Amino acid sequence: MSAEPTTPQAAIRLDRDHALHLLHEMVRIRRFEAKCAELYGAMKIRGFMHLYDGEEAVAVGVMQVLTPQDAIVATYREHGHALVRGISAGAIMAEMYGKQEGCARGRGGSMHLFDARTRFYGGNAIVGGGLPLAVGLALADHMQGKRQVTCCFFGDGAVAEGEFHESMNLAALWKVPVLFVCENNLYAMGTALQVAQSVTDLAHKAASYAMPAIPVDGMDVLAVETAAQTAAAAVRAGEGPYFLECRTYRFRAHSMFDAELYRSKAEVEEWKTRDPIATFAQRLKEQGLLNDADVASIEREVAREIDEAVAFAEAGTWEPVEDLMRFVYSERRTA
Amino acid sequence: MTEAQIKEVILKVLGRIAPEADLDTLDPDANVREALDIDSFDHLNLLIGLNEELRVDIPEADYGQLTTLAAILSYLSARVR
Amino acid sequence: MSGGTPIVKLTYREAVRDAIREAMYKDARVFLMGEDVGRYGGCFAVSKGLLQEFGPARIRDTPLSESAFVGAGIGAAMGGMRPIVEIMTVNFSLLAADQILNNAATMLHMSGGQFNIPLVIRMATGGGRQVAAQHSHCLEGWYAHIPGIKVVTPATIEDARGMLWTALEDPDPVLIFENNTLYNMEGELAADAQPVDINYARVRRPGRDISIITYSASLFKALEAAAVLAGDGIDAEVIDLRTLRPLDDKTFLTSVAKTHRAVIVDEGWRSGSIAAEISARIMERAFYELDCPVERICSAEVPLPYAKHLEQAALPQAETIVATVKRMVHSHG
Amino acid sequence: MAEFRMPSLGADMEAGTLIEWKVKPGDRITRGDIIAEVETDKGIIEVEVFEDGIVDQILVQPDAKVPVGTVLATIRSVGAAPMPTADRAVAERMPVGAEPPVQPSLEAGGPRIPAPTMVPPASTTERRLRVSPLARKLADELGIDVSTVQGTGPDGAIERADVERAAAAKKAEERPPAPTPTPSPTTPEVAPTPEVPPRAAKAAVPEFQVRMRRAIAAAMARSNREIPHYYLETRIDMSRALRWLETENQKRTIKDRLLPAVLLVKAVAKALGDVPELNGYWIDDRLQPQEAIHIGFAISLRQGGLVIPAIHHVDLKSLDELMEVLHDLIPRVRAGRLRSSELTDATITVTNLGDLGVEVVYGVIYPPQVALVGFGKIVEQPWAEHGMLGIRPILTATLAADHRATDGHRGGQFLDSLNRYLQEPAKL
Repeated sequence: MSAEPTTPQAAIRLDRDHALHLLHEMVRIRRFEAKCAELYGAMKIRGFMHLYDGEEAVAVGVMQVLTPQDAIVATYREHGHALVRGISAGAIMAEMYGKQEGCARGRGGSMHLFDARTRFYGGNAIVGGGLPLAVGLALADHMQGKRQVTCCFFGDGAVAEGEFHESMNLAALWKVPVLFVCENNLYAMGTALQVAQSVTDLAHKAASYAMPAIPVDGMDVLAVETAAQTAAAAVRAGEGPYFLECRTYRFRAHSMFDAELYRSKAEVEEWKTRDPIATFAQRLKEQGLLNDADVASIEREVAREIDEAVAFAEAGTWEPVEDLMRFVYSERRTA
Repeated sequence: MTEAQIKEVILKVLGRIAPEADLDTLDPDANVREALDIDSFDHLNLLIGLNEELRVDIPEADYGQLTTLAAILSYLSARVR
Repeated sequence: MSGGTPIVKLTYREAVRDAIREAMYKDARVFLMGEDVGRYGGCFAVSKGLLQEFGPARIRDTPLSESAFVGAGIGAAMGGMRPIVEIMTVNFSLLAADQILNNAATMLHMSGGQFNIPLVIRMATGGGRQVAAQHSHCLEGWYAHIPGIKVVTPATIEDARGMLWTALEDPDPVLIFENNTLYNMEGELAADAQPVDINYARVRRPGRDISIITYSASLFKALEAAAVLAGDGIDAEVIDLRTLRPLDDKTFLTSVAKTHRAVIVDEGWRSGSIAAEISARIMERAFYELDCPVERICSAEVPLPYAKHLEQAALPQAETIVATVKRMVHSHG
Repeated sequence: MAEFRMPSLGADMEAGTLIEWKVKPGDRITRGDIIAEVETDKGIIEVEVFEDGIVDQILVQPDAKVPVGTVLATIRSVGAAPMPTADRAVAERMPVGAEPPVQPSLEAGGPRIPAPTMVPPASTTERRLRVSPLARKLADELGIDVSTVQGTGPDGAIERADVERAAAAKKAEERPPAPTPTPSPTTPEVAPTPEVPPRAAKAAVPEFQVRMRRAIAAAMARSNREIPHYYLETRIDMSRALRWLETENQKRTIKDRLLPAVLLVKAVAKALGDVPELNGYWIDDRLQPQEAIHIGFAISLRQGGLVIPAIHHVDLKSLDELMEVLHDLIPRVRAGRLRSSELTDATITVTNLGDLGVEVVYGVIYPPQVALVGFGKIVEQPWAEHGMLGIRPILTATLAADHRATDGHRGGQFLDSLNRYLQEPAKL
């Protein structure tokens, strides 16, 4: 197993439409979250909020290879995943506002976005806690003979949890169709990987459970998409779980209330030179697939979508307090 | 039979059951059982007495209608030939 | 039992096994997973023979990974299956506490009603077998603290046989606690015994002088005590709670309104217990029916010791119940 | 003109200290630029701006701690003229967010709540009464002053039984003194007394009533003195019995209709067959069960007081025969024409106070009998059966029994039995 991230270039033939689509999706996430940060400061959004700036290539790259029947289990840093998966920006924004028009009726908030229509199973805010769920969802598909993939996103912090190791073992042992996507952004909140892990090559850990485990350049959307395509095909073919370690970096603080005492500005600046959006846009321009008018058009469209999302959330309504006790137990009485 | 005659029969039967009661002052809209302190047995005897005097059959289901003097009177007036 | 129905004699263990087997036949989505449920036949031999009958896809031995296989049960339930997850003992369930509390109990609510978890988790509970402080916990009451899950405690053969199917049909996670001292208990049951509700308490012995409120294995200690008390002219009513969440308080409040005295027998520890909850509800809602203070007979607040005499001294016993009730019903009755 | 405010960077952040400005008035800024540093409880955080424009005025200087929402600087759009300082109202420096900026902190000096004036403590020499909630409720209902009740519970606590004893004693005292008790006591008293005020202006209480009250007084005082009562009660679902009665009465003429009372009396007789210890006398320090079941049936008199004639051999009579007996007996009781055997033969007493709306009857035993069965009014109540809740006509039956003769267990069996018979009215 190589410790160096692979950047397979051959697999994807980049056409202009797909290239613009990937760029558009990454810009959507970046701008949407910038708006979230603003609205957080303005106290429209409360609670904990974690932003994905810098990591957009991972969600966008992986989501390209999933079908509507596949399932997604994500973490509390999941705005990007939810957006790309197809939950409307308005429903996500309304959720963060706590409005009942939100994708979890305002019961979840930023960390708990859910959507049955797109099989989006959260929004899981216990680090490592989503992995067993993904194994179970995949087990259900496996037992029912469905050729579906459960795609589970988690960070490098989860790798230190027992649930990570239990889930790797169980998934590999039972050969269930899970695509594990580790978003290694080098910090578990404020604890650097080398401070927390005896072995910092995370793909090695997964490989020890006898599953294919590949490190990927998580700042390169094409590299991610290519690797995900190979991985998803293997999973779908019934070969059991697959592990992608996407090496990436978050440009913003862990959460809104983070003074970033644990990393240097120089390090952040260094990584920013590898910004997945800027570098991808640059590459496309060099290849003649993108011009300034395309960029302006993308920005315009994204701005309109975000304005509409904010307006939708603003116009949303508060669930009546009389409904407080709903959804503790199911309202229909049979399973 | 006139209503006055029927009323007289009712008072006569009541008088047998509750001889100590002052029926002249009985409020026609007062609950008879409460006003005269008559129990379920007395009440049954009242109905038996009325049945015997007036030949009106009173099904048990109608007992609930016969609470006041006025109600008894109107019930019976509607049924006495 | 109605006349004509054949009666079978069986143990609590066999009743649970029959219930699992019936569920497996009735619903292809049902499967059992847990540690040693297959080849070993179950730590308490509950699932003995089921691997041969249903095969390894539906009787799944798991590694010792409570969090992973409980979480996988939650995921599988969301994915359309009806898993029965067996956790060897309640102590080990603490290794899966994250999945039970943070996921199973919360998912429906967090998702605004979109994802319910039709999952059944069975586990053995309770002391009395000299297995000391890490295998004797009685934490049903502690789980009953958590909204979003249901906690059922079958004591009788009928409930052991009949509660599982009802639990599987429930759209939400149900935890079934089987007291390990009950597995060998023998009893009679109609051969065609039907599923039973998991919502209501039952009066197991009507009485007039005092309400003994209990659940699970302590039920039999309470009934034994009631028989002794009857000899002394004290007529005790014994209530089997059956389900600790949602708690059927109507049944015990009605009983207390009749007897005017209540004692709660609970194998859990006293502080912050289900016994405390019951006592509080009686105080809140039947205060003016009480003719003496509510009392509680719980396990001593000590990690359960190994030595038999010490362990027995720590657990609620019939003699303690008799003595307590006599003290409470001292002057009349 | 846009405003740059102290942002809220966490739910628990109420205020921040401005540490440093990265910009000065006149600087061109773009959205996303870091323009200030703010110190919070978690450390120094760089604060970005969400506007494009030019810094117009700096309103908060470094080292100032301000609440979340406070305007820190104003930003004008490119091309707009700077705003003269004088125009700016001081009030604008205060947070003007759409939502309340922060919870006022306690240190900020909220209204001081004066210490409450203490109520002078009650005399500590007077010991607080220990009364069970049930006993206190019962005492209220029976008009008993709990401070006069002798408690027999732990540490002298007053319990239900203590209140009941006190209530019985009070009843006995309230009666006129009886210089010479009538040798043949007529009637036990049953709480509560149906004392009916005279309706017409009657000259004096008739002599027979005076005698009756004295007899009641003597019997009840003796009962209370000698008999250690215990009380049991049970709620009986009367739906089957009443349904049967209704069907039965539909077939009958008014004269032949049955009253619920005869079902009750008959069921008592049947239940006594199962628990014969309750049918008899306590004489010479021992229980003397009686073979014949003669039930004393309490009939209250409108003038006050009551008479309890015996219905002989209830167990051997049909419901129709019992109805006939009542038709014969009640007018004679009211007229004061009873046979002596009817006044002395009863082996147990039944009192049915349901006509008065009383729900539960705690009776006082008529010595030397050893038991009294009380029936209250049949009222509709919620009733759970087979896990279902329904509304049923419920009768509360009580047993007052002599603890020297029997104990609660036998008493319980009797009430159980009684209930069972009332569930099968056709067999009565």
